[in-house]
Amino acid sequence: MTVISRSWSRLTLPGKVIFTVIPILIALTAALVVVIVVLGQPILDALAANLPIVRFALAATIVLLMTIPTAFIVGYMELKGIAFMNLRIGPDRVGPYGTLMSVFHGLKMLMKEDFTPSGADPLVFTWAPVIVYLASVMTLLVIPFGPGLFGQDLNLGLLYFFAIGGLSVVGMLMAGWASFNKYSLLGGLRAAAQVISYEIPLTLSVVGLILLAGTMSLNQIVLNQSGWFTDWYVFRQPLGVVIFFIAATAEANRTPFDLTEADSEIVAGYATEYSGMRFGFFYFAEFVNVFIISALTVTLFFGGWNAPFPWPWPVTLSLDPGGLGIGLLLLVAIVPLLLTIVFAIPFWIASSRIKTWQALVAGFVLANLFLIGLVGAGAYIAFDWVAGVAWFLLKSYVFVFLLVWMRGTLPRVRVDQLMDFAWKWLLPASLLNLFVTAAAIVVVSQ
Amino acid sequence: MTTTSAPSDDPRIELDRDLGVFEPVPPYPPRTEREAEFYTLGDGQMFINVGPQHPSTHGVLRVVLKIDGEKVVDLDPVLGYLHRGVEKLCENADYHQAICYTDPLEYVSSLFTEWSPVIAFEKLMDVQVPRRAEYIRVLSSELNRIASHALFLGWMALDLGGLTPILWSFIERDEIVDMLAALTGQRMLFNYFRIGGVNGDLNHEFMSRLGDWMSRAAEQIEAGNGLLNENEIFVRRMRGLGTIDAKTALRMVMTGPNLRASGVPFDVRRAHPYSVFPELEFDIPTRSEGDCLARYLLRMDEIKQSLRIIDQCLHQMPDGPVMAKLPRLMRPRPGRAYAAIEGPRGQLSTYAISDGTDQPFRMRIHDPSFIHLQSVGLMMPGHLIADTMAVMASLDPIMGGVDK
Amino acid sequence: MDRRFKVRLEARFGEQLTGPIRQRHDETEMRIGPGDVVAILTALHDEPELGFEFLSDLAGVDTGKVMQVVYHLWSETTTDWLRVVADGLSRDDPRAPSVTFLWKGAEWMEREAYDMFGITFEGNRDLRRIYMPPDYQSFPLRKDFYLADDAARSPGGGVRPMERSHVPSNAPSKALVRQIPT
Amino acid sequence: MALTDDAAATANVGTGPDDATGMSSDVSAQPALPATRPGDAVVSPIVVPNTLWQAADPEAYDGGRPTDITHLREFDASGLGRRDDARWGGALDVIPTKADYVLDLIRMNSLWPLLSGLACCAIEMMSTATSKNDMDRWGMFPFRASPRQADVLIVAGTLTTKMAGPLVRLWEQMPEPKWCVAMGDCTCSGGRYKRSYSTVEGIDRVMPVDVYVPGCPPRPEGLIYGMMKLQQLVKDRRGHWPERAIGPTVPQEV
Repeated sequence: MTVISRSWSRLTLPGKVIFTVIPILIALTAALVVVIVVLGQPILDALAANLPIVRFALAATIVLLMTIPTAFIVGYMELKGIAFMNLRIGPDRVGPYGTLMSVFHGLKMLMKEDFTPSGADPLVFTWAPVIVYLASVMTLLVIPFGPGLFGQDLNLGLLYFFAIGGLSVVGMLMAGWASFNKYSLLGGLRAAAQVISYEIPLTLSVVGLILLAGTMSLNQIVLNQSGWFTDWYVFRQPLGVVIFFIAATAEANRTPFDLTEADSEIVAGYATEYSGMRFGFFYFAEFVNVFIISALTVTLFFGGWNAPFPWPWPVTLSLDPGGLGIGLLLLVAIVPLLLTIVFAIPFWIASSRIKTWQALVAGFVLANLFLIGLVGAGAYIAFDWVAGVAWFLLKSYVFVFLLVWMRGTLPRVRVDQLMDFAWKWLLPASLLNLFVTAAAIVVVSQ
Repeated sequence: MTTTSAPSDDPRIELDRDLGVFEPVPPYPPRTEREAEFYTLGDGQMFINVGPQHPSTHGVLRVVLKIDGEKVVDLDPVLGYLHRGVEKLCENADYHQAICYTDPLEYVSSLFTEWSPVIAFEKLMDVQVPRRAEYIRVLSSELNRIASHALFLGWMALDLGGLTPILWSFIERDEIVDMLAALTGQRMLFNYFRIGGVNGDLNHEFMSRLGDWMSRAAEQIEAGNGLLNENEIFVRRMRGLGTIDAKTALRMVMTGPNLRASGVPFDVRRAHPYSVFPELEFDIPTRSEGDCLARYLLRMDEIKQSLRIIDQCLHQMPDGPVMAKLPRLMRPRPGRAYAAIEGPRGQLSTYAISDGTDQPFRMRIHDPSFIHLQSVGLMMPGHLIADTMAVMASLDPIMGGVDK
Repeated sequence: MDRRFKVRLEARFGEQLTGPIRQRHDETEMRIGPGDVVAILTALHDEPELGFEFLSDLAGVDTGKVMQVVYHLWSETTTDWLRVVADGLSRDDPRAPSVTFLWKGAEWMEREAYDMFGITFEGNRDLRRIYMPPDYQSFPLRKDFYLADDAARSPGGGVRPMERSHVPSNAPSKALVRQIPT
Repeated sequence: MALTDDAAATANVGTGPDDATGMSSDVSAQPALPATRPGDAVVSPIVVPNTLWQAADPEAYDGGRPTDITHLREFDASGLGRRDDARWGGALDVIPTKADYVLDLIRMNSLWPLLSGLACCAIEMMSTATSKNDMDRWGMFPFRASPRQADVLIVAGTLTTKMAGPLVRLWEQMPEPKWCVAMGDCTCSGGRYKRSYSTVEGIDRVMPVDVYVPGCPPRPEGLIYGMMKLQQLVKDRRGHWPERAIGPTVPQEV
């Protein structure tokens, strides 16, 4: 007993946490196993009965989890891309080529002291980052990542997107008001003015596209653009793309429209008083926003998950592993060895200075690469959702890089210039775009 | 003077007074009419305290803004957060040490802050400086001027939200500063100018670095400007901002680029020549607009002129000693001397009084940053908060020089 | 130095000068009483044949007996710096007229002189301490203000630094002070 | 050049009744100035006490302890350097110590400095972050403008008595865990302004310092070396932040 108490007293804080959490987890797992074993069938029936709910819950969970690696990847792209534009090296000590840098930043913020300044409104102060983050995450639900891969195919998906995306300004305003700090207040008010005034050109710029597509379901819009890349809406809505991208950049508070966290003017904007993970929410939400506006641009104008050209020679791969029977076992057991040896032989006979084990290691690596490539190609051909996701992510990260490029290059606009640009240029341009599209549709239909 | 709750404008005491938020109103009744006028709020107005630790104030300047929404109604700079008592220290050190104390004023262009006291002391002692030393002074100080202007470019862009230009201009600055370190032995606070000459002659490393850099300096600087000069956002933000006309500039006793940007061709190198500048040929670029863009472009023109001067120095450099014969312990006979030079920010001058001992009796250092900073209050009202930073950056103050 | 300029100055301000006009190197110095500052500087600034439109420096000086305010002016009409010394301000209550009506930029220089020497400039509408905090009591650049460690903490109490390097640092300071001929 | 060559200028200097440089009313002869005699200064030095700002902690600003105590002696007396948090027997020790170690690894690899420069050294601090010697490689780059999000306070430049209050306030606004790096001679010991009437002789009189980087100013490589020392410190201290007192808390072996 005394041993345990002494050990407990000597545990550090993380140690205490871990030692309290682990037994609870074990107990919960055991209980879960028991439950499943005892009444597994009824649960399965219940789940099968209402599949859409299960599907939605699953999708929501996956999307929520998916935002974290997305934020890390975008953050790393930003660190490294801006570093290269500054003729710097950028992070290269943490992980291979500094790939773990943004992860460490995030985890570090998780571990920092998180406090509420005296005079702040604790409730609002605490919930503001959550709202900002959720507003970003929930918009991901309607974005189709691949054929059949979407949280929910609302037939008002686009409207839902703008409505939820507009929620983030509420969070910023709450943060600015609750921080009890003048810089934060200014930042929140700027955010409100900016986001609300850019909502209008943002929404108007896609109305023409809605007229063309005849639907507001993002999945349907993507399906309309299938085929060759000439079918993408970017070629029918060139003006709309420009307006949409600019307005979306302003929506996400990215340079040159990052007035809400302008370092050199209002210290960190609405996030001035935030520390620890509550600031981390803002920090991630920005990166998630970058990915989201890229993804939406791709979805609306650049064919979503469609390949730019249909696969020229259609291959149908019918995988029936069960047909091989015992042969499958032999295949799994033998093929790796065989491949390893096959790839090792050239090294082995190439030079006598290469020892056998070295040749075998090289062969093993090459064999694995070969297998991975094989499986990937097979998956690309066999399952169209793999191809879709691949194309979708590729296009999206191209636009993410575009945003990083803008951040590295452009200075910041002033508040009045921001407003002038929204109301004097973007709004008329989007209206013009709308009228021209409508007229064209009328002319063509007659 | 008791240590308990002495009234002061120290933010921490303000902090304790009311929870959390910092109201920059001083806790004592106003002492001057200007203070009384400033610290009374109209309706819809509020104070916002910028600094003393703010990313955009170059150093530890504190500016109290009286704003109406985003619009700046009035502002009141509060100085002294970097006041190091240089003049008093100079009066308590002998003449060589005094030069060392003046180094960290204007720490991005230290050679100039050394130069004016050195000339003043040489006047006190009637020292004849070798011509080679004068040429070396001009050469190294013009290099320093280019480094200072390069930093100005970067800060200008940084305060407007551009990330990249400052890093590019720091590349220039590092090259120049490294070659100066090869010459003087220090990277920033080169204590290089001595009474009667310079500390050391040109060495090979410096010359090779200089030649290497001169061969590609022009297009490097052009590349740096290219980021901003054609940038629509940058130009739109700078044009017509913080305009000040020639007469007002003279009333505000502004000097240097900020005065020349208003159209007054006053340059100490020509108006009151010192050193070997009469023998060198260079233009004095002036602009008539007097706004931030003019100040920015004018400094870019000055960089070209400095390159011209460096080129001439390298060609006309005479041989000979770089240091006059002087006693180690200097006791100039009583007298007064005044020396002014043209720094990167304007006229830097020193007024030295000798009482016959080996320490200056009084040493007054006049710094242009200090003068220019007070004209922000003249330019700002009516502009936005974001413009405050742009205007301050365009005046290019160095807090070390402002606070001495 | 510009001899003719000296003659011009004597012809123009002859009766107001409190001392001879001195010239050295490229400087011309005239001494006036604090009462004449406004008249003389206005004349120097406005009259076209003088035309000193540029105030180069404004400095306060504490000579140990009296206070001075020293103006340095520049003009195209001469090749010299003109130094106008407003002399004879009492050290107990130094008062001088402000020149902010001519050069508004002199405001902060006067504030600095007030902060460092306690010279009160009548007419300056913002005469606050500029460097030291508002509750600071003494005026650092006065001659009776010693640096905190002057002579008190340093081994060779108050010895000029140059001589200090020649004496053993472990010598008692009293003996040192006696060695110095006063 | 500024010095005129003509002989007439220097001929009548300092001679004759109308002495061109006579300091008759400007600077009196030496005996007439008792105030400026150094000998009197020994008798009655005027020491200006600092009443400009107050410490949240009465112990701070030399409130509690004599100033001449050396930091390491005080540090040994506190016993912080000798406590062993690292290894202890038993089977359970693996998880906590390793978890702690991992947390410290993460902390030491993502140190965000506060964008705070006081004086000359700030330029070198910026130069450390820029292209030539790139602090971003160790994850120290994103200079946070708000102290709430910063990990390291790099005090770069002379600390004056007027600035000390705001600086301490910045330090208190930073969330734990936080570290302080004193960059430059002025922040380590007062440097060339030690004698001045308005400077603080070393910032360890007002706030705890983890790493001292001497130099006037230190080269960027010096600052990078100091930051690496700080990383080593973070890794070795095993995260016992609250025990820090005024004065440096650097273990001797670091």
